[in-house]
Amino acid sequence: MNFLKRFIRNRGAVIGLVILLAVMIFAVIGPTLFPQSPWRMVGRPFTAPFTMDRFPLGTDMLGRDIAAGLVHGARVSLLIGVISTIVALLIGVPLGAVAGYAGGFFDDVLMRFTEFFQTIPSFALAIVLVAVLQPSLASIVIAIGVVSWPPVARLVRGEVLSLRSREYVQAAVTIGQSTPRIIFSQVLPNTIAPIIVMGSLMVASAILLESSLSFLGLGDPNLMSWGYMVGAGRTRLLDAWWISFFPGIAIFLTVLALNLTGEGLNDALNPRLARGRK
Amino acid sequence: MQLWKKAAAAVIITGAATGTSNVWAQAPKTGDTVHVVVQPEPPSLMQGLNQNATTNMVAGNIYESLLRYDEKLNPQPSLAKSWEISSDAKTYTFKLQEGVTWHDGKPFSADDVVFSLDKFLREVHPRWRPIANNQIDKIEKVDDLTIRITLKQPFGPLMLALEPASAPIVPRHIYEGTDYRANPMNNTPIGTGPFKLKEWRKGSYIHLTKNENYWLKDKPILSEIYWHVIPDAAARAVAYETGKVDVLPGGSVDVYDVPRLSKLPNTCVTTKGWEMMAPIAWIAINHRNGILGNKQFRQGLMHAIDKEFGRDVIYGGLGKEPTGPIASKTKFYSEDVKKYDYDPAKATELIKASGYKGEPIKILGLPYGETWNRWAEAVKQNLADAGVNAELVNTDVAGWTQQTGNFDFDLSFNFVYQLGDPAIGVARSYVSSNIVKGNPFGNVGGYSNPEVDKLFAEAAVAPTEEKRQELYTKVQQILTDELPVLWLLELDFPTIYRCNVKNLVTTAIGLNDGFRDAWKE
Amino acid sequence: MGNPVLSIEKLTLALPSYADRPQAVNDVSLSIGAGETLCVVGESGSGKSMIAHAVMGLLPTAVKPTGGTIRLGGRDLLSLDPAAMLSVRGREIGMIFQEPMTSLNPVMRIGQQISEMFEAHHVFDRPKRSKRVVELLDEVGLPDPQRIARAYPHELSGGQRQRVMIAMALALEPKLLIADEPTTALDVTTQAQILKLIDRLRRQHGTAVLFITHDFGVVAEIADRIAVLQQGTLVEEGTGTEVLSRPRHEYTRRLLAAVPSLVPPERSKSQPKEPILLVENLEKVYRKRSLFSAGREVKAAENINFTLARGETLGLVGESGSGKSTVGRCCLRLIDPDSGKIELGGLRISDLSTSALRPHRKKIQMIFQDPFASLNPRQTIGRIIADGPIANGVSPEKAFERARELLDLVALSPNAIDRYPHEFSGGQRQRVGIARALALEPDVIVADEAVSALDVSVQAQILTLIKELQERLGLAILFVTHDLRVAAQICDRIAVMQRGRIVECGETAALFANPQHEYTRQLFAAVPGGRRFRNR
Amino acid sequence: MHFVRFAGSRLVKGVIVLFAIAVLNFFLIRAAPGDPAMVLAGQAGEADAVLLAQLRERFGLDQPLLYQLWIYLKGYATLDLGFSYRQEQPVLTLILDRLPATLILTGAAFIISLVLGVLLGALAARRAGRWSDSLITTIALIFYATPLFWVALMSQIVFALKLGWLPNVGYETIGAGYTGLSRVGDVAQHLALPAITLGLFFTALYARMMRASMLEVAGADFVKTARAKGLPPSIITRRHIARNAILPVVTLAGLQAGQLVGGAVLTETVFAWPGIGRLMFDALIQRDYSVLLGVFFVSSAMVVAFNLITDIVYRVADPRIEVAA
Repeated sequence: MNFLKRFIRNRGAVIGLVILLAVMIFAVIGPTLFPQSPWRMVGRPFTAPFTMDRFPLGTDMLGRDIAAGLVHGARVSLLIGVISTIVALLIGVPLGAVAGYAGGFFDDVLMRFTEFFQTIPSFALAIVLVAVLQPSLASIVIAIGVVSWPPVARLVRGEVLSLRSREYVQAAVTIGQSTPRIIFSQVLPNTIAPIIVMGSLMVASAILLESSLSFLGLGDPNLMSWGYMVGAGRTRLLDAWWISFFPGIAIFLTVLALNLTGEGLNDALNPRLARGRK
Repeated sequence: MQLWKKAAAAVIITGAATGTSNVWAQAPKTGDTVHVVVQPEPPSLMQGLNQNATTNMVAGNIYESLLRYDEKLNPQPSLAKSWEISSDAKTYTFKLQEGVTWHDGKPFSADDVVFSLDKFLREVHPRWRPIANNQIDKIEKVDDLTIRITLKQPFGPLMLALEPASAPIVPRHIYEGTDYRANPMNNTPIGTGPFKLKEWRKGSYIHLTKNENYWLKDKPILSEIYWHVIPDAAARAVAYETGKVDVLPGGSVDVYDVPRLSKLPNTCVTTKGWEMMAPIAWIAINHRNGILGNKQFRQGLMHAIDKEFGRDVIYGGLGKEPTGPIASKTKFYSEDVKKYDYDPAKATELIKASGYKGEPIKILGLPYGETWNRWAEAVKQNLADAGVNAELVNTDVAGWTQQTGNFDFDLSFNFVYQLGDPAIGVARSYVSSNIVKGNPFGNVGGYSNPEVDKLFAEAAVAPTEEKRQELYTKVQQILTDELPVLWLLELDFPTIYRCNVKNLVTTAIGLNDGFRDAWKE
Repeated sequence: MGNPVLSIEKLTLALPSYADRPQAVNDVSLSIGAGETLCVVGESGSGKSMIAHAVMGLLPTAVKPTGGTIRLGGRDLLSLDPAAMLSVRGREIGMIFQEPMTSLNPVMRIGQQISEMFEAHHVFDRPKRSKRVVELLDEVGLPDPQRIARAYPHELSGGQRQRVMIAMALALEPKLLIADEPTTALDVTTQAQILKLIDRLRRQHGTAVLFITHDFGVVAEIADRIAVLQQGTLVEEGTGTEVLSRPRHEYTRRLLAAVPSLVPPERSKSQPKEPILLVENLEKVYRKRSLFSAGREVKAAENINFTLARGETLGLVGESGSGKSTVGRCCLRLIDPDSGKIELGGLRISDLSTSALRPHRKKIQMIFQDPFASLNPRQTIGRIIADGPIANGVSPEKAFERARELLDLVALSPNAIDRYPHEFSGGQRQRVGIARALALEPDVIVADEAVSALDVSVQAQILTLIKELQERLGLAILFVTHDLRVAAQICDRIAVMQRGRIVECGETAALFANPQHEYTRQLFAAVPGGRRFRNR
Repeated sequence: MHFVRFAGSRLVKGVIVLFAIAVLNFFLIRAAPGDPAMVLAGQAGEADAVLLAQLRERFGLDQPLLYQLWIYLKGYATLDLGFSYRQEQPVLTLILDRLPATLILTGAAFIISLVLGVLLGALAARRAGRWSDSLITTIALIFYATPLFWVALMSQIVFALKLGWLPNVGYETIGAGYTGLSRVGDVAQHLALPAITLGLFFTALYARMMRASMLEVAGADFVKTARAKGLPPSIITRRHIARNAILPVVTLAGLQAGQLVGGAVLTETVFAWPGIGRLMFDALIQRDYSVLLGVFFVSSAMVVAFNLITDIVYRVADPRIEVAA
């Protein structure tokens, strides 16, 4: 209730959410709108946008429909963004939770491990990982996940560390709850807000990272992602700007929307503001 | 017959033909600087040890071989001033230029040539080694300015094998008795060529300056060449447009950019200079993998691929549709072969009839830039339209080399140089003796036909051109029927340059030895 | 009384629309003369701080003055423009705040921060300023003022910081000093010193003091006149003696009645019962581990011995850092002691492994200090109470059934079972906390400052509840508190702790009547309003 | 004394982390398919078994993997980063050749973004809620959400190609032979586009962070104290709010600065900037293991170094740390 009200009061967040929902709707119904494979060469190459009804956004250098690419790409880009974020969360959350809750030696070891991953330049590591595993959906998702988890682990550790000494957690200890149970029922639910906020921002950066990898030629060649479209069209910027312009805008809007939504969530979920006392 | 006389005459003719207006209208102006793009950055400039395309392009101006070639592939004098071939076609005698010195001032002599051909290259050069070991009986010094090569049997292509990339002459006084690959002088190459290495800022540029003591007194005319390393293709095009560089060698910009760039003022485009290489793009087929060993299936694939689309849309209309294994520019080409037009219906039918059950076929693209990516995508779509369950595999150069060289692919894009003579550049991709793991330019698909092996072997050493033509025609007919690979395009690599750079492309290997005669208006 | 320094007339401060009431302060009139101390007293949310901030022109943007005047030496501060207000702040009015730990800029030296006062109002040149800073620091009784001037805030204790704040507030000898709960965050002995300091400076400089507090003890120490606020409305105003001895308003009377007396009530001498909790030679040292340095050591518990019998309440009393909480938590094994023995109902729980201990945890439970932090905001209170029994093998239906009974027991509606903590007031939450502790039917309860975060009227209710429950259920309670008044009222015996040691332990009445240890005497002497409230 | 001990402990930690990274990198990179000898031979358009064997022996690839690891670690212990047989030069030389360019680029980008970001963020925070705040936050958000390579391409087209104001690629005008000041000017011109491109994202990041941090600090008790002193708002903002608000930005900036060194691959590629990011990418493509490992090591070392510097800066900026540490 309160949360929704606070969220709606943030105009940017609402705009972000609307864009995001639109992208998601496209991603879901896309294949129904454009049942053909976006890779099919359906028209004359280099049809400019807004000139042919059949290809509202024009065609690319092989005569593929850009509108179809965009809609199918929404699905791929979101998928990569979300799955790699989930991968990062799956690594970062348990690691951070254990480090924060166990403290002492475990904390030391796990945090050294995290530091270690933060010390390797992350973009370089992602490039090498994709190259090592050969570019494919799985390797891209893994690479993005592997380079994005350390901040999650740190965030969760910090939250857990502060929650661990919170009185209700101590109360759970005194009533004899087991440690895993305490972590799952007392600690983690209270870290969800910052994790959700961070997650939404991570989806955004994952989409950017995927597009950067695609740009360097390290994308999955069988997936029509926005990053692929920008990368493929970049050599034709001067004579066929639309090929990479539209997917570029799509990336931009989605990342923007995710950021706005994330910020809105942050404002709405932030317990300090939420308490509203004083 | 003294061949060199004929060759000398050819020089005059070609000189007159190509230089009609320029050469005589204005006197060449000396002392200019030319900026050229080089991509990728060569790993080394020691041409004897490294034959990367860009090593050859830069080092071709530092090192020289015995011969140069005009665009008809006729041999021209270089370090060899003249030559004589015995009537049994087994003894070749080369007279060397006088007054040639190495860049470090040491005199050049027949000892250097013998050392290079007999020791150095035989040990390190993968293209010279089989020739030296299989065809040559001995290489000897006759006097300080004469050497003699004696063959085991007649070997017509020898004259083409003496090009700079295959047989560069290296200084004996630097390499004899050393571990060639560990020689510290590899970083400061010493050649006899018209230009010397001044500075190499890795990742940035290579700076060559005029060799003041070059054996041709009025050459070179240019005083400096800068080779710019610009890794991004689009940025290379912009660098040309903004005047940062004067010459874009073939392949250095995406073919898409060629039409736009060629329309710029003061811009000339030529596709000459690739007669020696005459690359053919094709898709290698791994005959070991199930249905791919089926001829009918392969013929179906060939009908499925829209080769015209490939040339006109993907390759910017440059080049020519090949009819078979030998490029139309190369000797012994024959048009009398089976042809495959783009016919999806027929393709579907053939593929169905071959017993194909929808097993996934993996296509390994060539990681050489956007053009090749698009091509792989288009072919994948062509195949999909003919009912083939095709899937693209993306990899980098290293991955591609490894997967192709180790036969770990279904279909793999590639382009291969013809190197002037089918015996050198064509046979290697089809004969069963060259099914060797590790070499992506060998017979990677594992195609094996004893008759083809025999025909190639005979054609290489056949005594007369007529006999060779006959054998090669036969081989082309067999191969176009059996389709060991799917030929896509005879590639043209347009060189884009400012029109005020004159005499840039004068030989069959273009820029690789082109700057000796070039000058700037 | 001549012309008042400050006179507030019919001041009304409006709250934003989403607040729980329309006005923070409604139609309040007050005045303070030179050299006079006016205490504004009220419980949390009464609007007392708002008045102070309104005078200073530091109201939150959401709160708007909608009526009345605030006159300082004849000028209406509410109608001054922002620039003119700048020269009033600091120069004519000085202010000290509640939290000495956060009220100073952590990255600036003390001297600089005080010097800013002169800088802001263009007083003195540079060398004169630093000289004056040292004098000021000396005046507020800080040792080695030269060094303090160069120090950063974190290098000072809370009391020292509050002295710095006072030095700063009085640097330009303002006519009016506003003190907003300046001693609430301090230990009782420090509080006494600070109150004395403020009083001395007031007398020396003839400053008018507007003193905001919730603590009637403090009021009794310092007030010339008292204003009592309830829900933003002034309910009573008068001289200190008048209001404290003869309160007219019902609310004031209720507040005063809720202040616990320092005189322990008569207790029926019951025969000694068997001890349920036994602590022997308990030791706990906190070490900061570090790879390269030896690290600091803090002895939080040193040779602690005591027993607690069934039905008995033992008070663990001391100032912050005395180790009382550490001892309390060691008994629950929330902290593992370094050595020593803890026996709970004959079971040596100090030696059990964490997993072996878990089934026995239900015998000893805890009531926590902070009613906001001690309940998981994402669980219903039913769930919070039932979690314990469920963790100990009771079926969920039974556990929830029991939770209803417990809510009834702590005087909350059983229907509240499905609501979340944020829907309750502080006092109600503390009742939930008590219900949670009782759900496991423990033998011993450790109450760690269980009432110190509560307003005085609520505090009284909770204390009564705890006492009732103890009698009904025969609980043994280890009552950890810094508040001697509370201890006097609820504890059978008291152990006084100082720097990790128990310095004195005895029957409450005996201890209060005749404290043995020097430290205990100091503590008693420092209790604010001690004299006035002793007899009630 | 405290300080020396602190720096010492961090240094030892750093060395341990670097050692671990070196080992991990080794196995990670060796896991990549592709064989440097084949790549080298393959690019030549010709390879036979003899050449491959020769190259492998040269590269030391015929030795057992663990022995190679041992040689590699032994070298690193003495700061010998190995030898690139592909480029015929010691790895350290190659890296040191490229490092200055990268440091100039990332240093410029870092300074631009930090200064600009902090200023803009502070400005936005001071005007929170007004149109200038909205403008700054919107622009920051736009740069935050735009892919870096996109900005790089666009800026090349607009500023180099269409307007012709700045050179599009390279580090300096090749062959111009500038010296002294004119050379500095020339490099600066070339630096402008890549540095701004690389800096934009971080400018946005710092601006957003500074703004949030300022707003948070503005609510702190000591700011109320400062206001109670009658200090003018400008001094309060500068001396009390900004000085405290910048601390988290400094921490983040320190982390980013280290990452920048290895993270400028895209910018260096698009702008043909001869830095180590590109050296790394080229080495990866060519499976030039020793160079790849060297670049990874050096850029990780940069991160460690920058973290250390950040800690030191932080200790200077925030006197509280000394006691806590």
